[in-house]
Amino acid sequence: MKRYDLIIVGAGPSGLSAAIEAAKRGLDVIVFDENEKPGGQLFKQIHKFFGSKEHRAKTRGFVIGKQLLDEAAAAGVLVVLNATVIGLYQDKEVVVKIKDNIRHYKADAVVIATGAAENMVTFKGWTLPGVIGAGAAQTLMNLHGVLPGKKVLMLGSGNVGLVVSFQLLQCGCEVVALVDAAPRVGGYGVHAAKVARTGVPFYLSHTIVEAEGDEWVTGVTIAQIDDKFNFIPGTEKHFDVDTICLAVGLSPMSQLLKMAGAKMEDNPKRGGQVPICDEYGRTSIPGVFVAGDVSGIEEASSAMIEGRMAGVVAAEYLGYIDMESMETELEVMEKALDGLRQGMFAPKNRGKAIEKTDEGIDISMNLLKKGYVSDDEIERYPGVTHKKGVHPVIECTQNIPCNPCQDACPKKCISIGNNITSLPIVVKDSECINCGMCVASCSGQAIFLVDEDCGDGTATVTLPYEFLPLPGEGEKGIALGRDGSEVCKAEVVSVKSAKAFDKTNLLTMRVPKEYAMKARFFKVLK
Amino acid sequence: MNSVNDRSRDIGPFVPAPDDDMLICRCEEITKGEIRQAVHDGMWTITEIRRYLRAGMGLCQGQTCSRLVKGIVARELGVSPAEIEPATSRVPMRPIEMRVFANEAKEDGHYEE
Amino acid sequence: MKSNAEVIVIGGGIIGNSAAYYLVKRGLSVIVLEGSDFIGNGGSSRNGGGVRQSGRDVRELPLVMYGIKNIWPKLSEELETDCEYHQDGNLRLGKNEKHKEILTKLATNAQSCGLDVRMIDAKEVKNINPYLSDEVTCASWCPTDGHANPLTTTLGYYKMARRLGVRFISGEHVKELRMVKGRVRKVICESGDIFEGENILVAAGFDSRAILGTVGVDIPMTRSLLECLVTEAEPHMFDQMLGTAEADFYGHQTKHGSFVFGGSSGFEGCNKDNGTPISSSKTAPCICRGIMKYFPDLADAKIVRTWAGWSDKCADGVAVVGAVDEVPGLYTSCAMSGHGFGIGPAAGHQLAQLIATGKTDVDLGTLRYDRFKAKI
Amino acid sequence: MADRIAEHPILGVQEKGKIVKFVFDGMEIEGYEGEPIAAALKAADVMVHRYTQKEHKPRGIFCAIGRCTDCVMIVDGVPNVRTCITPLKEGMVVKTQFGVSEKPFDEQ
Repeated sequence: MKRYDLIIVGAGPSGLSAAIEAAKRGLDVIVFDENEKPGGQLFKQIHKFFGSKEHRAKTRGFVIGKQLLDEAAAAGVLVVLNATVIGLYQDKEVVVKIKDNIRHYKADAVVIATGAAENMVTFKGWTLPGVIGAGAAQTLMNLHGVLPGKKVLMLGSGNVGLVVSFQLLQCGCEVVALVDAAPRVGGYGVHAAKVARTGVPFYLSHTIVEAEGDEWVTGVTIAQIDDKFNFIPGTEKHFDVDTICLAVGLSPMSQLLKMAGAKMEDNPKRGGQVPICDEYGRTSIPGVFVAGDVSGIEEASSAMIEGRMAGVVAAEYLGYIDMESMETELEVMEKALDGLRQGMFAPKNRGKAIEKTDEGIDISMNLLKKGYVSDDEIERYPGVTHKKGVHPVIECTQNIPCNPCQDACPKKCISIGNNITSLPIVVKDSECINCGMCVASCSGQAIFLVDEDCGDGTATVTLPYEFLPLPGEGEKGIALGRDGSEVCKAEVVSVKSAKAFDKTNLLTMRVPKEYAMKARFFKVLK
Repeated sequence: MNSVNDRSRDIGPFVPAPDDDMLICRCEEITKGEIRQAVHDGMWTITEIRRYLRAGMGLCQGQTCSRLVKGIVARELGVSPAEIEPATSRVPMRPIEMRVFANEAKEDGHYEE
Repeated sequence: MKSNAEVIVIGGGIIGNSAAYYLVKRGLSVIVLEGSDFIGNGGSSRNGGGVRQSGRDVRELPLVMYGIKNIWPKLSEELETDCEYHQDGNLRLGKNEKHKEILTKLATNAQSCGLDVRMIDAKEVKNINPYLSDEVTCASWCPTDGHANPLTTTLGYYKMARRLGVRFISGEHVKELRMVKGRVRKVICESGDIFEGENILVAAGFDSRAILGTVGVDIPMTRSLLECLVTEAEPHMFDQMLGTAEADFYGHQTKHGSFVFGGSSGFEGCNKDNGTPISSSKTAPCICRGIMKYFPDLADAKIVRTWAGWSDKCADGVAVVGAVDEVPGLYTSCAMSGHGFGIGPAAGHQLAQLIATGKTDVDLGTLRYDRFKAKI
Repeated sequence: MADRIAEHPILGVQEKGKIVKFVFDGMEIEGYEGEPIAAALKAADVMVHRYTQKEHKPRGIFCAIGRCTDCVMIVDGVPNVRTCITPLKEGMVVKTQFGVSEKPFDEQ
């Protein structure tokens, strides 16, 4: 039977990362993935990642996917696609379906990096065509270039629901509402804000009563729910939609481990049924390791570090590196992982209602309930300052692990400090040169360049713009507020696209100066 | 003894609910009401529910409904979903044509052949 | 917690559950102890669903024929559960002269017990089942055989027994039986729980050997890992139960439309045990090759699940059912040898009658626990 | 093919295979070679892939990654083909699946 040092199941962020680290240390590594394309969910993630440099922050998911593939190839990793691992048998025998064959492989070590599967929720009509998973929407639009629908209602305000809503808007779909049964937005505030400012209404403490239609979805009714999840009569709202998108969480896809006899546990903090493992992914079966979402739902950035750790641990297990160098390397990786696991959205804070930032500032209640920071709340955050001339306005209001903005500014106008989750501040007396790098580098699209008074009664606002078609210079439109409502007329001053901006166009619009701190999106007149 | 082993524990009578006709297992078209009734008939584990009703035994092998079924069973038994053991994972992880399953490549064969 | 009953049944499979059901119907109090966490988790839920008489050793025939005549036809109604019982005959297939010889001998023996079974040629086989390949040259045909759903049947007995007041405890692994004043009485479990019964029925598959051993009774059996698989639902093709002369392939199409097939790779007797009856990597592909030889049309059908179960294989391949005379109060039904499902309800029924009345409708003498004698 | 994304603000113009013709329930439809059958159907506004065995209810794309098996259809005579992960080929014959059959229920 063909034997490898290391067989990895899953060529997503964690699997590829494990493969790269193991191969670099001399292991003979093969990666199997059931999909036609490698990279797992990375190739569906078109937004810029959070984190810091070591986490590949401000790089878009699909680009990270390509980088990992290149690194894997360079390290001599064999990635086999369309290869479904159908079973993990005793004695680390991996049985794989490849094309029209079944193949048996033996491994001295195995890393299971199979990722997660979407959770589902039931409501009347949930089986109708047109009710789809958020992953399905991503797959259709970002992999296959097909619109998932024209009018879409999104259920779920976690990062997946928010990110996918934005992606739907980017490919031209109308998102009629973002709905969540929870009383608060579950995902990053900045993800919510960039959706809300385009005019998508948020309905928290609401859920779907019924998907309507005989053959497929033609509409949907939502209603408010009380704290016992019962519908409140009279609060029903109807929307005409052709698509209902479900983004209600993920569960680890850990079946292979259960099959292999690994000790499992049901751990709600990790998202469901997971193998019992240590912090480096060692399961109860010697030589079988896990990394990524299969051992606990987190972000792709964490999955990559977990993968690297598993690769290093496997290398030590098979004697390619000694214990000492393993520990040294793990220490560095652990620090990087720890950096990502800080802030309001850290795994340890899951389920907690956080009222104040680390700096002691009240969290915006509007952000949590409606998806945007209201005009009267925004002034209390340290990134929001006022001065003459063009200056950055950083509407970053929650402690999340992310700091590309502080490196982006060539003039060091923005500072986060050593604590990656601190709120960014505008450095006093710093000089903004209106280069726009901060606007383009903010993964949360939360930085604006504002000239509050151009001297002629107008102000200019520069905002990140990732939609097509790009408005032209002089084009007239409507400025929308943070809440997506129309606040005033606006005219495009310029649209800058540069390679360094990585597809984030910088749209500068002119508005009456009283709207300088209100206008945050440019709506093209149809 | 764990909370599901004594099958004579009183879990109260089966009370019909308005959403009993809600489809839970999409593949085998099993409703919430059928699952709840099965619990009252003594099927207290996911394994028994599967064997008795076929919920989670269809083409997708419970990938879509297992979490939902678990929640319903736990609620009916008045225990936490974490106490309900998920069903056994079985080969193959995805449906596979018989002619392919039958077609074992030569043992030393490389995947590129 | 009440831990005394007139009958303690060890084993929550088809035999334990059916015995419990028929006992409680007769008014006896019953506690069933199941070693695993799931009711019906052994061979009862892991077999191919055959309910057949043909192909059996003549010693089992009276009991199984009794069941097919008296129990199976009305079982779904009685258990308020769709047992999916089909009485559409059993084809036991042969491909060569050696097979024909085996089949003919089995058929002749069965005929002597009054069973309607006969040898048929390739043409007649095709008439009955046109999907079979040309490799099949002969078969034995028993029109009163059939198949059922082992999962719902086993759980159906459980459901009804529980409804009538039988106490079921799963996850209760029996460690030891203990005599009290010359009669078996106590059941001591690994958990420390102790149950007492005036009668004790051991129907715990292969584990019965160790349990019976604690009161000095040994039934010579080994165990082997038998495997089955199931396809996705397919359009309806046929209703018969199928088997082969060498008993290396069996199966049927279920009501659901899926095909359930079992088969062997030749390693059944020496598979490793890692604590769960997980399937082996060799067997399912081998079963698939076997199916395709008999049913070329099924090549595109997709396999959705495979599973394995330990069978309790008796030294002479014949079940042990009845009272253990030398230990008053002790009864057993084990060593079913891989064909216990079809005969299970009858075994449970007759044991219940035996425990309650001391008599049986069927003479169980040929299935005694002490029939094993040295060769020379 | 009105429901295609011509140019994406981030992904640009996506590379596709050549245009091929296939038949859906007797109707000729165009799609790109190699893309999932389901994507080609979706782009052509086909929503219903099958009707269920028990309740005869319509189903279509749900997970789009080969897990849920809701999108199965009869492809070139073979039932239960997961269209979301089966690449489109020239001349494929794709049919709505009724239960496990290509025949509508009243003809079964």
